[in-house]
Parts: sequence; structure tokens; C-alpha cells
Amino acid sequence: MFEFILPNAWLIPLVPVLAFALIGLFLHRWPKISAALSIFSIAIAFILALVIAGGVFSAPAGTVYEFSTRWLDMPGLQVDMGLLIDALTAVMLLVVTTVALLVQIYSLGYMKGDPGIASYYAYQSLFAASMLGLVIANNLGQMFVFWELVGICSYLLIGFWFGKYSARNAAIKAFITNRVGDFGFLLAILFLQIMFGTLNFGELSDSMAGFTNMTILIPVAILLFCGPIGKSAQFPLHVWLPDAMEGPTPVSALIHAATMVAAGVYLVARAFFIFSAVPQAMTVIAVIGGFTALFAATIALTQNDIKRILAYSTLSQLGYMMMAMGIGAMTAGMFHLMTHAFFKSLLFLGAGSVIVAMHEEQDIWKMGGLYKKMPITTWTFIIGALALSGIPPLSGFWSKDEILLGALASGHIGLYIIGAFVAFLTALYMFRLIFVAFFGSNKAGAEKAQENSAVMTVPLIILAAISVVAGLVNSPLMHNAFGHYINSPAGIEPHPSLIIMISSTVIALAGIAMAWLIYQKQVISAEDLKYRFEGIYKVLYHKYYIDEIYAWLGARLVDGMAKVLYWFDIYVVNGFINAIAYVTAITGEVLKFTEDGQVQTYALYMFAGIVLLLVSALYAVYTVLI
Amino acid sequence: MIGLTHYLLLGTVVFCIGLFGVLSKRNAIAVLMSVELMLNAVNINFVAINKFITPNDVTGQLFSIFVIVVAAAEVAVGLALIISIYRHRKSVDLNDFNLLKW
Amino acid sequence: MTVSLNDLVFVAMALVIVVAATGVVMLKNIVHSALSLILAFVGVAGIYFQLSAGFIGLVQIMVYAGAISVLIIFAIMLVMDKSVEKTNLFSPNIIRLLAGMGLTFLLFVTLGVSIWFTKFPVVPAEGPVDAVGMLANLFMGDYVIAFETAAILLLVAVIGAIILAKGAEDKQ
Amino acid sequence: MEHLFINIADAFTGWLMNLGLSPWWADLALLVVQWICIVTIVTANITVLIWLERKVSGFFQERLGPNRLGPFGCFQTIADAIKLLTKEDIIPSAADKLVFRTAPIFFIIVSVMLYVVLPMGDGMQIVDLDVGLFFFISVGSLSTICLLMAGWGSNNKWSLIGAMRAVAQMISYEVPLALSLIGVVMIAGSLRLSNIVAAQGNIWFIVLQPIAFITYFIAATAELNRGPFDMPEAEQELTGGAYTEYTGMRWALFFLAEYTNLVAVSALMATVFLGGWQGPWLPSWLWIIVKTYVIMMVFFWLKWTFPRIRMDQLMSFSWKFLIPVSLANIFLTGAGIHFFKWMGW
Repeated sequence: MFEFILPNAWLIPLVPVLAFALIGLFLHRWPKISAALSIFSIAIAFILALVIAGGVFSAPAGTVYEFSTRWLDMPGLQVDMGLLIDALTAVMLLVVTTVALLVQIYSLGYMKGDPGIASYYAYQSLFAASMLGLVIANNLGQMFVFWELVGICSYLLIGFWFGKYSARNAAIKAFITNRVGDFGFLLAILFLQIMFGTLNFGELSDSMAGFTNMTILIPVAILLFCGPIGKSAQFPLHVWLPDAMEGPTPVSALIHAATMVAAGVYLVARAFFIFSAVPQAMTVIAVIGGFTALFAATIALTQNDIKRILAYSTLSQLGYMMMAMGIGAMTAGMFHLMTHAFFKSLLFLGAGSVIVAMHEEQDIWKMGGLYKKMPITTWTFIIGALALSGIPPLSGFWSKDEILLGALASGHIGLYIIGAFVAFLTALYMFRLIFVAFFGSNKAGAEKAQENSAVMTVPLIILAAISVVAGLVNSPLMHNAFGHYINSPAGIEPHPSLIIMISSTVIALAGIAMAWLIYQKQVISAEDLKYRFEGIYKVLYHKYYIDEIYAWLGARLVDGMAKVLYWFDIYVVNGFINAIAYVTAITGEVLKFTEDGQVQTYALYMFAGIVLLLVSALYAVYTVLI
Repeated sequence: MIGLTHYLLLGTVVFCIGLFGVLSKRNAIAVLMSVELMLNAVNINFVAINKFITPNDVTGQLFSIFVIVVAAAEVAVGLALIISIYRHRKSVDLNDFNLLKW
Repeated sequence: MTVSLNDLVFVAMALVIVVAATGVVMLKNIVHSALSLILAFVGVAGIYFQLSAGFIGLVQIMVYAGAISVLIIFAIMLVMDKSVEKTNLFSPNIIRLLAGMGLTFLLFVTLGVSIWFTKFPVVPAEGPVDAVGMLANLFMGDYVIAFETAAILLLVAVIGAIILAKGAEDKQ
Repeated sequence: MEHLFINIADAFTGWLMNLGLSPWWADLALLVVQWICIVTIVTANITVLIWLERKVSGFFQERLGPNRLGPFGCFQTIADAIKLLTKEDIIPSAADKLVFRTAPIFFIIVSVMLYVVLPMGDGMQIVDLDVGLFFFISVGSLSTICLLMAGWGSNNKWSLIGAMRAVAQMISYEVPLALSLIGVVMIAGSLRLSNIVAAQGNIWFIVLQPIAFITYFIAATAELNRGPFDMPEAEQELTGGAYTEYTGMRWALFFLAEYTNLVAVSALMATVFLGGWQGPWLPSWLWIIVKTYVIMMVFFWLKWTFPRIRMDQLMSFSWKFLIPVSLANIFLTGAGIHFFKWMGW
């Protein structure tokens, strides 16, 4: 079974893409059949992923299965298409197919009655296919193709309700912001192709070993990191992710929390050998990751929209993962990616459940007391929040712990402090959300809320269960099985430290307690805090005015540039073109007199040409031969 | 002693006379006749070269027959055109036909 | 340098041709031009006979002198509605006339010089016994496509000429 | 008797060579003499022919015809010729003088040139061209021009219309004329008239090519402008067509040329379809004369039997009937030749 599936892992993306084609071409009139087909295809992909994971983890650690075929062959350029299957791939395949399957099932309930269900499932299938293709790619070129494909799917799904102005804008914003990052990524790919003549990960890794010219590798690595910055919404290019919440909530869960945004992290992990060869790049990654984590967590504190809080939380956690990558704790980063995928999608799906129950209400201050109406949603949400906050023994605890441990072990004290503080903030804003939305006093809108159908609750329960146990795979209880397989020679894998475990648990509990005090017991008035720290609050509430800065920059820089270019276009480019046109017209005006409409004149011209040729030929013969 | 050169010179003379006629005559039919002269000059060259350079072959003659065939077709169509134009414009003077002037 | 009868015949024929061709261009009466053209055609046929290309000579007489020139004269008669005396004048465009003259002269000089100074690889031989048979074999053998194309060309030309000369059907 | 004329020619060249001429010049001199003989004999023959035709037409129309001068009026033509020769040569003042004058001369030259290739008997041929038959057709087509010149030069509307009719008719009928002979050429495998005669040693081509014979006969009638195809002259409509303005000797030259053409075409038909000079008992040169006269009698017969047909009928008869029939004949002949070859005959 493994012998067949492993070389044929391309079947995993193929099945959803077939579903996409069938739905898009034939079945779009029958939404139920489309949904069933899509879910069926992702289920098959899930089973195949399970088989592959089984195959990979039953083999000795470090086994890499690579299958490749020549796609383009010309002098100086060989492009391959291929599969690269190792533990990293297997984990990603599992995460993606699991979350995708659950999200698609959940969508049955969430999207009920939407007129665009067929196209929704078509996009979902296409996204699943692209994401899986990205995961199994064995070279950067192929990865880039799927990288762009997931971007397209993200664009389509963010703008799924394209009737909404904000959804359209959000889709365009996401797309354009990603262009900036992808441009750097593409440049890096070209540089690598030129420098090493290959894009294959294995071959690149081999040639990296003997490569000493680090000065040129620094910009390449940083350019390569531009892709993850865009895709994983790291600091300067993070602006699209919160807006991406305009899409359907299951989409946010799948694409903008669990899988696609993690692709950047995955890329860093995949190309870890490049980054780890360049310490400067590693520092950049770590700093950007850490800054993003802190930055987003502080914003999350003040947001009122349930999905936006989760979005900033996602940003923060992605920053966490990046920080882990940057400090060399690759395993920890990947581990956090995996656990985060589960509990964050759980949180999003829970938020979706709330939104459905509240009839499209997303403001947490208009909710309250939902725990009585929606017990399953409430409890699974709390489990997700606890996991996110890092309460043992839930999954988030283990992965976050490892990152903090890695930071400390690699000597990045500053990053450790940031990480710990972010953990505190995380617990604070998550439980702020929970206390306000689920336990606060009943608000008018929450009166009629009631638990959703099993289609939506069962995926929540499953994800909650996974969130609880997923962390154990890398816990001392299971002898760090995850790290054992993922571990790469370049990574730093410290041994767990009890002190850090306890301290981080305490920090998380402190955050929860503070939230409890402020929002549940209201010992400290939230309003008071708001007034006392009004300046900070405003900055945070307006997300550090990043969007405004970008808008200002756009208005000044881009528009100013555009004005210059417009002038250039009108007077220089157009002037040139017009000059050509005038010259042509004047030439025509002059030459038209040769066209006197009389056939003999034309015959005269023709024979003049012939005689001219003859005379010149004769002259040539005369000069050359005589 | 008459050789190939003289035949070719004869062809040249006839061709040039025909060319001058084409370029200088006013009457469309005269132009057509001059074109026939030019074609004849070409045929003289074909046959003469065939006779002097590849005497055991008749390809030159063959091609001159093709030229004659084309000339016949050309004359038929050309004259039909001239008659057609004459019917519309009551003239065969080429100087009157300058509708395509600038 | 001996002058054979053959040379004399050539000179005579050449004179006839050149004079007749000049007549075609120079004569003021287009009918005279046409008759002069016939004379030139017959002279060319004579040149062919002298080049022992009798078949071509006869084709020349039949097609050019017998058919084409008759067609030309016919067309002349169809389109001449005024006095025939001044029907074949030179173009009034003096510049073009001079240019044409200069061009013709230049062409003549160029071609004449190149022909005169070229050494042609002349092969002395009697020529084929059955030239007509060889022509027939070539027509129906190696050049059959060209032959058929010429046939189609003639057919198309005939139909086209009929349609052109007859004029389009009246719109009723 | 058989080799009478050949012997005379040999004697002549022998005499010339005895005088010290080279053989080449002797041959040239013989050629000239032969030419003169042809012109003389043809011209003399015409007088007989004109008399004969008048007698024949009289016979057909149940009258006597010429009967005053000599027995059966046989000197009538000579008297006519003398009258024509002595008539005043009138050239219309508006005529295109040069063209008017030269037209009859060219006509007679062209007509006489036809005899160059005709085999008058066994070995009696001035030039045995390898494209003799083609020569005959080509040179024959030149007579069109002469009629055109005559019609144009007269500057007379009857003449012009007559000339244009003649041209249209002759050009149209030249096509079936040439096409009908192709069948013969295919069977004989040569354009050389002596070969065509030799090919008829066993069987005349009139038997093998009856369609070609009839087609050629009709086309030749039209080509010769003889009734019932004599529209170009059409005395009643065009007052003589192209010849209207001609008088005296010039008119006589046209007449002469027409009859010369008639004899030549008849002789060609005898050569091509009736076995040429071949025949038992009589000398070859006598045989060809007999056959020629037989065909000429048929021409007379036709002229005086059928009424003149209309111009458009004439044209459509050529294009819509004769040409398709001749083409079909060519096809049939080709198929027949292949069939016979396949049968191994």
C-alpha cells in the first residue's frame, strides 16, 4: 500500500482538482451534489494523507521520498515537476486534509441557503488541491506555482460575497499585498536558479553546503523571506489578513488561520537550510516574527469584532512561529504550526457558530451569556482558547513552550521576554473575548441564539479533541516523537525545562485571571482603563494606524509618482509617439504626390527599381571582377 | 558571325522598345501591345539560350510556350478590361484613369 | 570573318523586328501600330525558325499573329469612336516621358554592356531530331502540373474576359 | 509518268550544278523555280475553277451558266480576268492607303505559302517540315489579318462590319479546325504530312476519323468564308463585305486568294483524310488532283445547296457544337488508341 501511494502522492491534489473541474464545468447547477463531491474528494485526500503519514512514520526517521520527472528541458534550464515526501510533508498533508475536511463539513451548515454553494465548494476544492500541491512540491518553482494558486483561491474566497463592497476591497487588498511579497519570492527563485542552476530542495541543500559567498546569499535569503512575509502576513505586509475576515468564516478558519497563512512558515521550514546558512537572515526572521507577535497581540486587546480578534491572534501566533524559525527552533515552529492549525480553526469555527446563531452579529459587546444557549460551542471554544493560551496539557502549551524554550536556549533573551509577554496578552485577549461574549450579561441579540446543528458542532468537537491531544506528540510523554521525525540537522532541539513550563503556565493563568477580573468581575473597570490610557488605546484600536499610513503613503508617494509618470507619459512618451505620427503624416503628405493614380507612373517606379538593381549589380561585377 | 550575343542583344532592343512604349504611350491598347513586345523579347532570349547553351534540350522552348500561353490569357483579360473601362468612361486614354490619385 | 546566309537572314529578320517594334511605339495611328506589331511577331517567328525552333515559330504565328493581334485590332475597332489619325500619341506628361526615355536608355546600356562582355558557355550541337516529341514528353511528363495550370489559367482568363467584356448583368 | 516531275527537278538541279553552282545554291534556285511553278499553276487553275463553279452553280440552279466564249463558255473566266486587269484601280480618298494597298498582296502571299508543305505526289513536296500540318493551320490563320486590313483600310462601314464578321467567324472556327486534326495526328503519331500520308497506306483516315473529317469540313467551309458561311461577304447584306471598295486587279487578287485557299484546303483534306497521293493505276500527282477536285466539288455542292445562316447561329454552332464534338473526338480517339494497343493490334 505504501509502495503504491508514496510515489503516487500527486493523487492527493489531483482528487480535489478533479472535483473542482467537475463542479466548475458540469455540476454547478446542483449545489448539494457539488458539496458532496467536494467533501468526498477531500475525504479521499485525507485517507491518502493518512496512508502517506503512516508510510513516512513507519520508515526510519529522516527518510525522504522524492519522485521527479522532467517537465521542461532546454540548454541551460531544466525544470522538474516532482514530489518530495518526508515527515514535514506528511504533517502538513495531515493538517491540511484534516482541517479542510472538517471545515468543508462544517460549511454545509454555515453556508446553508447561500446561492453560491456550488462555486464555494469548487473554490474550496481548488484551494485544497493547490495547498496540497504546494506541500508536496519538491522544488521552489513548482511551489511558487501552487503558492500563487492558493493566493488566487484566497482572493476568490475572501471576495466570495462579492456583492459586498468591503469584501471586494478586502479581496483586492489581500491579492495586491501578496503581490509585493511574491515579487521578492520570485526574485529569490530567479537568483537561486541563476546561482545554483536548480530549484530542487535536495540539490539546493547539497550545493548550499559548499557555498561560501554569504554576502550574496543574504539578500537572496531576505528576498525569499518576502514570500512568507506576504503569505503569512508578517509585520509590514500583515494588513490584508484582518480584512480577509470578510470572507465566509469557514474560509477564515481554513485558509486564513490553519493552512494558507501557514504556508509561509512551511516555506521557511522547507528552505530552512538556506536561512540557517545566513545568520543575518535568521535574525531578520526572528525579529520580524517576534515583533509581529507582540504587535498583533496588542491590537487584538482592543478589537471588538470576534473574527478580527481571532485574526490578530492568528497574526500574533504566526509571528510566534516565524520567531521560532528565526531562532533556529524549526521543529518548535512546525509543531506550533500544527497545533495552532487545529485550535485556531476550532476557534474560528466556533466564532462562525456564534455568528450564525447571532445572525451575522460579530461584535462581542452585543453578545453575552451564550454559554447557556450554546453549550457545545462555548465549551469547545474555551478548549481552543485554553490551548491557545498555553494551559497544560492542551496542545498549545507544548508547542508554545518549546518556542519559548528555544528562544531561551539559543540565547535570545529579548525574544523570550517578548514571547512570554505575548503569551500573557494572548490569554488576556482570548479570555476577554470569552468572558464578554459567552459569559457576560445577556444582550438583546443573544436572546434568541441557540445551538447549531450537528453538522457544525461535530467538527467543533472533533477539533477540540484534537486540540487537546495534538500537543502530546511532542511532549516528553511521547518521547518527543514529533521532533524525532521532523528534526533536521540544522535545528536546535533543547530538552524540555520544567521551569519554563511552570513559568509560562503561570503567565497564561495570570492573563486569564486578569481578564476575569476586568471583564467578568469588573473589579477593574474596562472603561476606566480605556480613559486612563486613551492614547495607547486609540493607537491600538486603530491598529497602529498602519492602514492609514499605507493610505497616506499611497496618496503621497504613489500618487505623486503617478503624477510624475503621467506628465512623462503625456509629454515624453506621447510626444515621441506623436512625433513619429507627425513625421509619418508629413512624409505621407510629401510622398503622396508620387501616387498620381496613373499606372504608367507606377510601372516607371517599378522599372526604375529594376534598372537600379541591374546597374548596381553591374557596378559590383565591374569593381569586383575587373 | 552571328552568335548568342546577337540574339540576346536583339531581345534587349525589343524589350527596351516595348518598355519605352509601356511608359510613354497614352492609349491603353498601345501599352498592351508594348507589353506583348516585351514578352516576345523574353521569348527570343529563351529560345536563343536554349539553342546555344542547351541544344539537346527543349526546356527553353517549353518555357517560351508557357510565356505565350500566359500572354494570351493576359491579352484576353486585358482587352476585356479595356473594353469594360471604355464602356464606363468612354475613353482608353490612360491619363484619364487617375481615380486612385492622392 | 565570313558572312553566311544564316547571318544575313538574321540581320534581315532583326531589322524587320526592330523597325516593326519601333513602328509599334512611334506610329500615330493605332491601327498601323497594331499591323506593325503583327509584322514584328512574324519577324520573331522567323527568328525562331532560324533558331531551328520551328514549333515555337508556328505557335508564335498562330497565337500572336493569328489570334492575339486580331484580338487587339478587334478591341481597337470596338473602342475607337473618334478619328483614328491621332489615336496613339505619346503621353502629355513630359517629365514621365523623359524619365521613361532615360530609364529605357539606361536599361539598354546596362543590359547591352552585360550581354556584350559576357562569355556564354555555348555548346555547339545540331539539336534534337524530334523537338516536337520532346516538347510533348516534357509537357505531359515533367511539366504536366504547369501544363494543367496553364490550361486552367486559360479557362479562367476566357471566362473572366467574357464576364468583363459582357459587363455585369443588368439589375432588374 | 510517276516520277515525271521529280525527274524534271533532278535534271534542272543537275544542269545548274553543271554550270558550276554549289549544291546549296542549286537547291535554292530549285526552290525559287518551284515557287514560281506553284504560283503559275495555281493561278491558271483558278480560271478553270471559276468556270467550273459557275457551271456547277448553273447546274444546281437549273440554268446554263457561262456558255458564250469557247466550248461551254470555258474561256469566259479568261475574258473576265483580262477585263479586271484593265480596269481602273480606284482607291477611296478616305481609305487608309497603305493598308488598303497591301491587304490583297498579303492575302495572296499567305495563300500561296500554304502550298509549301503540301505533298503533291510521291516525293513531290517543296519542304517536308516536321510540323507541316501545324504550319498549314498557323499560316492559314494569318489570312484573317488580311481580311481585317482590307475591311479597315477601306474606311467603309460595310467593309468594316464584313471584316469584323470575318474575323469573329474565322477565329471561332480556327479552334475546331485545329482540334479536329488532332485526332488524325494522334493516330499518325506525327505532324509531318508525309508521315500522315504514309500512315494511310492501309486505311484512309476518313474511315478512322469520320467525326474529325466532318468537323474539319464544316470548319474549313467557315474558314474559307464560303457558303453557307459567307457572312463576311454577304453581297445582299453588306454589298460585298470587306471587298466592297476593291476594284479591278486588287479585287481579283482577293478572289484569286480565296480560290487558292480553297484548293489548298481541299488538297490538305485529300492528304489528311483521303490517303493523299496514294492510289492505284494513276501517277501520284494525278491522284491528289483527282481527290482535291472531288472535295472541291463537295464544297461547291454545299455552297449552292444550303442557305446562308445567321451570324449568331454561326458563332454558337462553333462554340456550342463543333468544339465540344471535336474535344469528344479527341477523347474518343485517345481511348481507341489505348484500346487497340491493349488488344495488341
